[in-house]
Amino acid sequence: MTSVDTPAVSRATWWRLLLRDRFACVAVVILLLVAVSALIGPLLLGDLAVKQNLRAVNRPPFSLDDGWAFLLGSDSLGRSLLARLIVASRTTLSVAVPAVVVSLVVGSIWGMWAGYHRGWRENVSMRVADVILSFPSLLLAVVVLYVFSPSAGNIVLVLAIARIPIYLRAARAESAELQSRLFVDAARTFGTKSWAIIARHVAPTVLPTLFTVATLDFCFVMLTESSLSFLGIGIQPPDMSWGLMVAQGRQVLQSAWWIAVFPGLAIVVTTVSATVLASWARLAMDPGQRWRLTLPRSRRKIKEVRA
Amino acid sequence: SVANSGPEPKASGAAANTVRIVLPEEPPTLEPCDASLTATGRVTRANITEALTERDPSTGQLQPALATEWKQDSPTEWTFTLRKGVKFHDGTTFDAKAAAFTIDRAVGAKVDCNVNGYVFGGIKLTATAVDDATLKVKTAKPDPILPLRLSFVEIVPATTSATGKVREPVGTGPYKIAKWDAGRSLRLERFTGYWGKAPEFASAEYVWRGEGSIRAAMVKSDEADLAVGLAPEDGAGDSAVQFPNNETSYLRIDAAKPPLNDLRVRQAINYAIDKDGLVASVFAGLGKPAGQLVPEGVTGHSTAIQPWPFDMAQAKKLIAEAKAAGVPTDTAITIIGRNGIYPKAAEAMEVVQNSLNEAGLSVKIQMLDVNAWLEYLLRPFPKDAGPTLLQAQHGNQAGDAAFTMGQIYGSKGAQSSFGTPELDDLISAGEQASGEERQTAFAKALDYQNKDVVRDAVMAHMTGILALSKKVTYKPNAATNDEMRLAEMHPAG
Amino acid sequence: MSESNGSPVLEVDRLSVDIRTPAGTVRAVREVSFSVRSGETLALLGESGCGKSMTAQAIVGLLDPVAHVAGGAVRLDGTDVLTLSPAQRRRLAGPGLSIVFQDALTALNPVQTVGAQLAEPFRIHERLSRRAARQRAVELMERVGIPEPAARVGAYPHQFSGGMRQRLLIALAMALHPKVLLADEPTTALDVTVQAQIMELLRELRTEQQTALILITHDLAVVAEQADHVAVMYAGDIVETGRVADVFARPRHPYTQGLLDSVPAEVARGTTLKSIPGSPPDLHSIPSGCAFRARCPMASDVCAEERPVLVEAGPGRLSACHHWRELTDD
Amino acid sequence: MLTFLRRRITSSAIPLVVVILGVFYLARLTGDPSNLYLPLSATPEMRAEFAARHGFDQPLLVQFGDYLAQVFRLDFGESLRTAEPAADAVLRAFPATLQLAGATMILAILGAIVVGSWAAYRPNSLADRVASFTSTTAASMPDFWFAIMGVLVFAVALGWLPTSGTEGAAAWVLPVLTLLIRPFGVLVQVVRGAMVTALSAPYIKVARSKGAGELRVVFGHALRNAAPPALTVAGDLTVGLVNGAVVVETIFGWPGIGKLMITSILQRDFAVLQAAVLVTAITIFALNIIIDACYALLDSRVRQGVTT
Amino acid sequence: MTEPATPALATKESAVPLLDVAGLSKTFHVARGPSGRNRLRALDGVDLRLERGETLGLVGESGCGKSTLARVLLMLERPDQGQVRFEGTDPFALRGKELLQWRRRVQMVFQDPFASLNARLCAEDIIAEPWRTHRDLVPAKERGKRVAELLEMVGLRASDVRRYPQEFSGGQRQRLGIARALALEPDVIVCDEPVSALDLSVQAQVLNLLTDLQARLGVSYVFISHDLSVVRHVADRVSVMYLGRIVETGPTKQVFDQPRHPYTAALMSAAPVLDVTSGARRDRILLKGEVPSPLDPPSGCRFRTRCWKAQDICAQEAPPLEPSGDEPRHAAACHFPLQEPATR
Ligand SMILES: Nc1ncnc2c1ncn2[C@@H]1O[C@H](COP(=O)(O)OP(=O)(O)OP(=O)(O)O)[C@@H](O)[C@H]1O
Ligand SMILES: Nc1ncnc2c1ncn2[C@@H]1O[C@H](COP(=O)(O)OP(=O)(O)OP(=O)(O)O)[C@@H](O)[C@H]1O
Ligand SMILES: [Mg+2]
Ligand SMILES: [Mg+2]
Repeated sequence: MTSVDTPAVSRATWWRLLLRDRFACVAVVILLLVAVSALIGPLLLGDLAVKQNLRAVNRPPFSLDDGWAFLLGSDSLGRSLLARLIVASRTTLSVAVPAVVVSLVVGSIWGMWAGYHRGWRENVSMRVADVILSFPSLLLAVVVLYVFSPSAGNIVLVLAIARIPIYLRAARAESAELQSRLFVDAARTFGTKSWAIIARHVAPTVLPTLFTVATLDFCFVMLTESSLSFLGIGIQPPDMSWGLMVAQGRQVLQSAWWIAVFPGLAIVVTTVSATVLASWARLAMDPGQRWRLTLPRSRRKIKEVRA
Repeated sequence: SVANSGPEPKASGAAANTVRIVLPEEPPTLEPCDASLTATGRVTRANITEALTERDPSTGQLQPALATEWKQDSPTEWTFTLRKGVKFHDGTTFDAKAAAFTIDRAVGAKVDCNVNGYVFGGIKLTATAVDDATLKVKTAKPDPILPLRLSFVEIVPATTSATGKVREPVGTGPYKIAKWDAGRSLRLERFTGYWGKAPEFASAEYVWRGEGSIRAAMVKSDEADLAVGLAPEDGAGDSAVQFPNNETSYLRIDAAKPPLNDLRVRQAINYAIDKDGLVASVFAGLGKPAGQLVPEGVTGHSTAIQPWPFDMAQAKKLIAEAKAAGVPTDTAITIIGRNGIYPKAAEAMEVVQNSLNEAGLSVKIQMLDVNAWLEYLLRPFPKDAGPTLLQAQHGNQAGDAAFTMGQIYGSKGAQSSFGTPELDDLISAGEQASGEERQTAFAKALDYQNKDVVRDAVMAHMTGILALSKKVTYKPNAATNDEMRLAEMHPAG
Repeated sequence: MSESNGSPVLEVDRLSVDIRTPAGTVRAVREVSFSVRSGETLALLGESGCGKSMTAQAIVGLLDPVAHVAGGAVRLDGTDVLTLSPAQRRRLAGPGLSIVFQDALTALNPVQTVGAQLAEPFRIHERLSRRAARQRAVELMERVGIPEPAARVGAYPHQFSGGMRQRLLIALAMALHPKVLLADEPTTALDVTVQAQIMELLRELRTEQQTALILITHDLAVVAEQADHVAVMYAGDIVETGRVADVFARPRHPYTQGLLDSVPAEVARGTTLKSIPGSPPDLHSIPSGCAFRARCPMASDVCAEERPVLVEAGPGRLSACHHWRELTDD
Repeated sequence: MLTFLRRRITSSAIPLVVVILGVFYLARLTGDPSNLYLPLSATPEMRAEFAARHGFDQPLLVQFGDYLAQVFRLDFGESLRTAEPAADAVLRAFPATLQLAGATMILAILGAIVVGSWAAYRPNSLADRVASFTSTTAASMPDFWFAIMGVLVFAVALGWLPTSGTEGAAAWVLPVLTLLIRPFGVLVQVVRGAMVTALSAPYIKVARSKGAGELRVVFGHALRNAAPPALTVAGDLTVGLVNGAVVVETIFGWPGIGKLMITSILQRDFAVLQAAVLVTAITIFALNIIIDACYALLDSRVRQGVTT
Repeated sequence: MTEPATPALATKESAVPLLDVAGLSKTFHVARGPSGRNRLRALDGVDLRLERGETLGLVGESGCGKSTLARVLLMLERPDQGQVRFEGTDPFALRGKELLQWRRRVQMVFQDPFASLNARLCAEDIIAEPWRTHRDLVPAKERGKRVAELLEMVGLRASDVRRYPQEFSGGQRQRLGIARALALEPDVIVCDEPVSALDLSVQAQVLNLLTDLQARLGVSYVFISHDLSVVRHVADRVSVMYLGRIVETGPTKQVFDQPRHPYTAALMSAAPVLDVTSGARRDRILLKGEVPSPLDPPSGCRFRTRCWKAQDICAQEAPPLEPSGDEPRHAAACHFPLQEPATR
């Protein structure tokens, strides 16, 4: 927008910081892979993923006897696990990402607002959070099933509402502390509106912690989503999600471990990648810590010996 | 396993004399008049309490229990002669008053007795004690199978609350409740004053675990002697024992709504389902493809009915014909499934969906939890539901088709969404008949249903699995799910 | 102002400090050397940003992780502290080398009572009991003029005004009677009356405990009153050293000269103050030769070619200027 | 401090009523329980009788009024499912949950403090990588894997631990471990983040300038400053556990509140559900008050703000 | 529309002072201290006037309430009593556009250069921050250039725009704060210790800059400092504070040369002087006693506990701030004002 709005570190520098960090690079590659499979997976493999073969059920993984599609084995209806994994990524992400993002965005904005203004706004917000927290979220889910139609939007809604207090409370606590800082006072003297102060001064400090929590929430939401399926408001077969695959595979964990383990692994790997990226971003976005990412490896060793 | 450090109860002598059973769920209550509920009945029935009569699950014959004999005085009147010298666990004597009290309590509406609806379903009856050992029971309408129905009424002493349910009942059974540590375990002990043969185990300890694989693991690690309600995948290994569990899985076709109101479509559905494939893959070979809801050994079973053959070509042809005749075969049909109704319930429905779509229908699945599913199972049905196929399972505990036909196929039946007057007539004829006649009448009704109504697609008679440790011998039978007699368990060797 | 003889207690020998920045490593302190004797005060003067705080932090070994010592030696009583193991250094921190940080307002832990923080050196080094250490803390607070110390040991830092916090930090640094005390602008947050008290306190410490004091300040008046020697820094280099009276009376480096000229004292309201034109060089691109030459009125060709080194410029004085002789003339 | 407590407790009263009202109302939206409690072939009359007996035929508001009146008399109604007083069921299950949650959180917090601080000590170092990676991997694993694999390995194959149950200390190991991994992983990340900030604060340098050892610096100085965000998150994680750990309770046969709540929702056992929610809500409210008090204990600035 | 901050505009209504503060009081609630009280009177009936183009020096002991006064002037704290009038209007009553306009015209340099800069913003973002609210002040295209100008004005380099506060030294940070306050081209700047961490040369540059702005644009300053020589150089008038009250106010020269209040005299004499030649130390008025706790201030005259002239009346009556000599603008709040120049 303006020269002031351009990032303090140019895009090239971000790339350099990212490339310096091997773990973060791997994480980015994995997340991109997942995103790509969510985007085009269902187009390419949609049919393969639902094609049953009752004569070839529970084929173990890592064998090419049945073709590459069965590299990760087949499930209890003889469908290609690999294809299902890829196709399921779309549903999984289209539920988990909005749910986490909605709860993160709503919770953190609300929390920062409440903490910034203190007073009754803070009190009311915290009590609302208490109410949501003490409310059994499953009940909410069941009610949604009964009163509204079970749709992806409603699933996201239920999951998001249940998670909002987590972010609300954390954001409120930090924001309440930050609003008394001198640099916030300084911003006030320019006539900066409270929302702008929240966006400029409060959010950058508060968000890293929340991002950390949010990335770990991913797996939580993915798994919770599957439990809604059992009440009839989650993903319904023949649609598939990783959570649902894990949950169904749970029954056969002992006889055909791969049916539950691969989707579970997909969840773990995605979540861990997101966390790795989040902790990289935490360092990269904090000017006080960013230099740590610029250390070449050898240098770091020397420093450690000395310290 | 030598190194096991699991909870080893008390002295090893006592341990050896206790049978440890792990159930899928805690009995919500031990109330005898709820004994028709699986979770309650399998602990209570024939262990803590007993009924006047009992049905032999292998032969289907009715045997004397607390009643030694009975006779029908008139179509609506029965006389029971009761066993003498029977004592309740609290020391009171069992007599006709207790029996009459129990029957009143069960059919009176003060206590929401599950038995009341389950076996009597609105039939009015009065019981009177003639003397200590004689009981007279009158029914409002003729009821040829009253003694069978009474095998579900577990006798309690007259001191039992007539207005509320009791969690820990007193009965006449071979075991009495020693300690119910709610939430954790339930311990039964041999009742020394039992009238019959003393059972071999001095006590029984029930615990409950929701996860099948844990139940199986408990038997393997010698924390339990017997685990019930297992699925093939639970990993019971050598200790697994299979038994036909009296249940039959089927799809109820909502024949009132298009396109399912067309007979050809319903027939096509039956042709399209590959029952053998289903049993072989999804049910892991456990179960037997079936053509009717009533299994062998139940009065009314028709030997004429064979499972529908898997014939996709025929199914496609029928659908095409129906379509040509203007039946809206593209209308979306919903399979209403219930999670956990039997192992791999969702997968089974996916197989069905796959086949039906291939046959030319348009089918989607909705898997529900029990209560939501019940809305579809029972009247009044949800108004705005389109054409549905309901995933269901039926078990006839009583061994008489009367317990199946009316409620499932009768046009007013609680679970019936469709019926025909002809079928209704055939069913009521069966209900009135007795003896050999009853068998033929019900079989005729079933044949008719299968040929001309095709209200459902029966899939398979199911097989149950339990795990049994080497320390205990027990032969499960068709009734095991609902009635697990401790007296039939014996220490091995 | 005790004049002690003998060898210096602290010798800084060609100390260099590098900082890692996104644009590469820069040298913030360049081969700085100086020394102090027990009971003496050395004032470190210089343009803001010239590396005074860095030098001080490098001496006590508490640089931010972005910065590290790139060379040189810091000898306390003859031993190079930079080569010591971390544990050995820790033993010196407090009784040997002690520092008052510039950033006084945030240097106290907000969640601990000041009593606990003041008592900590005693608990660590003298292994005193909680009670005894607390007693010593009270004494310390009393020494730096905190009213009602016994009642306030249990208070938290935010309950003290800026000036009081500064005094607490000085108390902390003095707690174990260090051999060398580095004070980084210890009185900037204080009003003159308190400043006078603090200076008095530091003076006592010096005379009683023979502590050597390295005082970083911008206040030439304070330097004049307190210090024996002065070292003037510019862009990471020491450009002039000597006795305070000599340096102030006859500076032998144009930068020192410029500083002295900028004193606002007695100048009438409204007049323009004299200041050195231009600004110090960027650390990323320190020019060859003399770093000051761009702003120097006396700069000549030689200044651009040769980096001036400290040379004897009179008795007990050093100057890093090619033209120091020209300055003595006027 | 006392005024603070008093104010917090009174201000929690309204939300509490909101929770009960909400649960009461929503529960009744989930459908008619008679299907579940009457036999499949029950007649319409039986259903009507059932509804009348339990008051389900009344207008919702009347039902709620009656319920509140009952609650004031400390009568929480009777379970439809088990026919025992709802309060009994809840008070039996709740201690089990609390014990489990307590043990888990104590271990998770202690572990996270150690591992998180270790990771934060040198951000981006190998130690940091290893700690973060393992803890997040563990935390994102589906919990029943962990549980079932734990049973198969430690109970069935090795025989070191019982598969399930509540008897003896050994029975706690697997449930606590299973519950632990997620809070532990989350907390490690949060502690690490907060510690990175705290360790770069100026007072840390001052502490080092006193000759404080690294342990003292990390645990004596930085930790308390890093505690508030960790405390908030730990509080929410505890709330999650107090609300019940269904998977663990189901798998290990732990008679806790989570399973009770789920069962009563699925079984439309309203009285038990309401009593359970009431008890957990009160606990959660109390927990939040305790957490706020902890903030105040940790940081005198909060304490001061509270009294203004 | 932005009104250009021209001297013409500023002098239009010179009957009304630019800033007029009367009877300002501010109480903080704090945790109960040793004295058992929890109300801290940081300001107690402060009167202040600031004319256009004038510099008012504010000196006083640490903790006497200078920063609090500054914060009230900037509307960061709401006073319990008293009024603030800016060109005759109460800024606390302003809303919306008018408030924004007022905010642009009054700026502050904060005392603590470490805490008043957000460590997550680089120098450019910090200085340009005010323009993100006052969008029409500097066109977006020119902001980069203007930031560079401001940086150079305060003696930093234009190449420092991408550096973060923690990469600057203490003095450099202080200059960032000054540059930020200048960004809005305000009419009034409240400077709270703006040059304490600067070396003399840079300090001279900054002071010259401030004087220059005043001469060119008619900017007015409230200048808070411990450094009396600086105050003496920049201020037209000086007010001396003690424990939340103004004890003396008057033209700089008079207050410095002929202090009337004993506290002022003590303050003046405590200042170190740069007297390189003699090296001798002056006699100082040494204040006896300890600074009273603001939680429990003495009755009557606040200074009486440490005053060598105190008598009974000082404990009973608080002396009003009124002129005592021939110069009507030189007022002191003392029952026994000093007449002759303080001892040297
Ligand atoms: N993290 C950093 N990255 C880049 N440069 C830095 C960093 N920290 C400090 N510097 C630079 O190092 C130089 C020396 O800083 P130092 O704090 O030692 O100055 P100083 O002499 O103490 O100044 P002052 O009197 O203003 O406190 C300064 O120019 C500063 O800009
Ligand atoms: N937010 C606050 N809460 C409680 N007390 C405060 C607060 N702000 C300031 N005070 C107290 O008010 C008094 C005046 O503080 P102020 O910061 O105005 O002093 P000052 O004159 O600026 O001192 P210094 O020269 O040290 O900066 C002090 O005693 C201080 O402790
Ligand atoms: Mg410095
Ligand atoms: Mg101040």
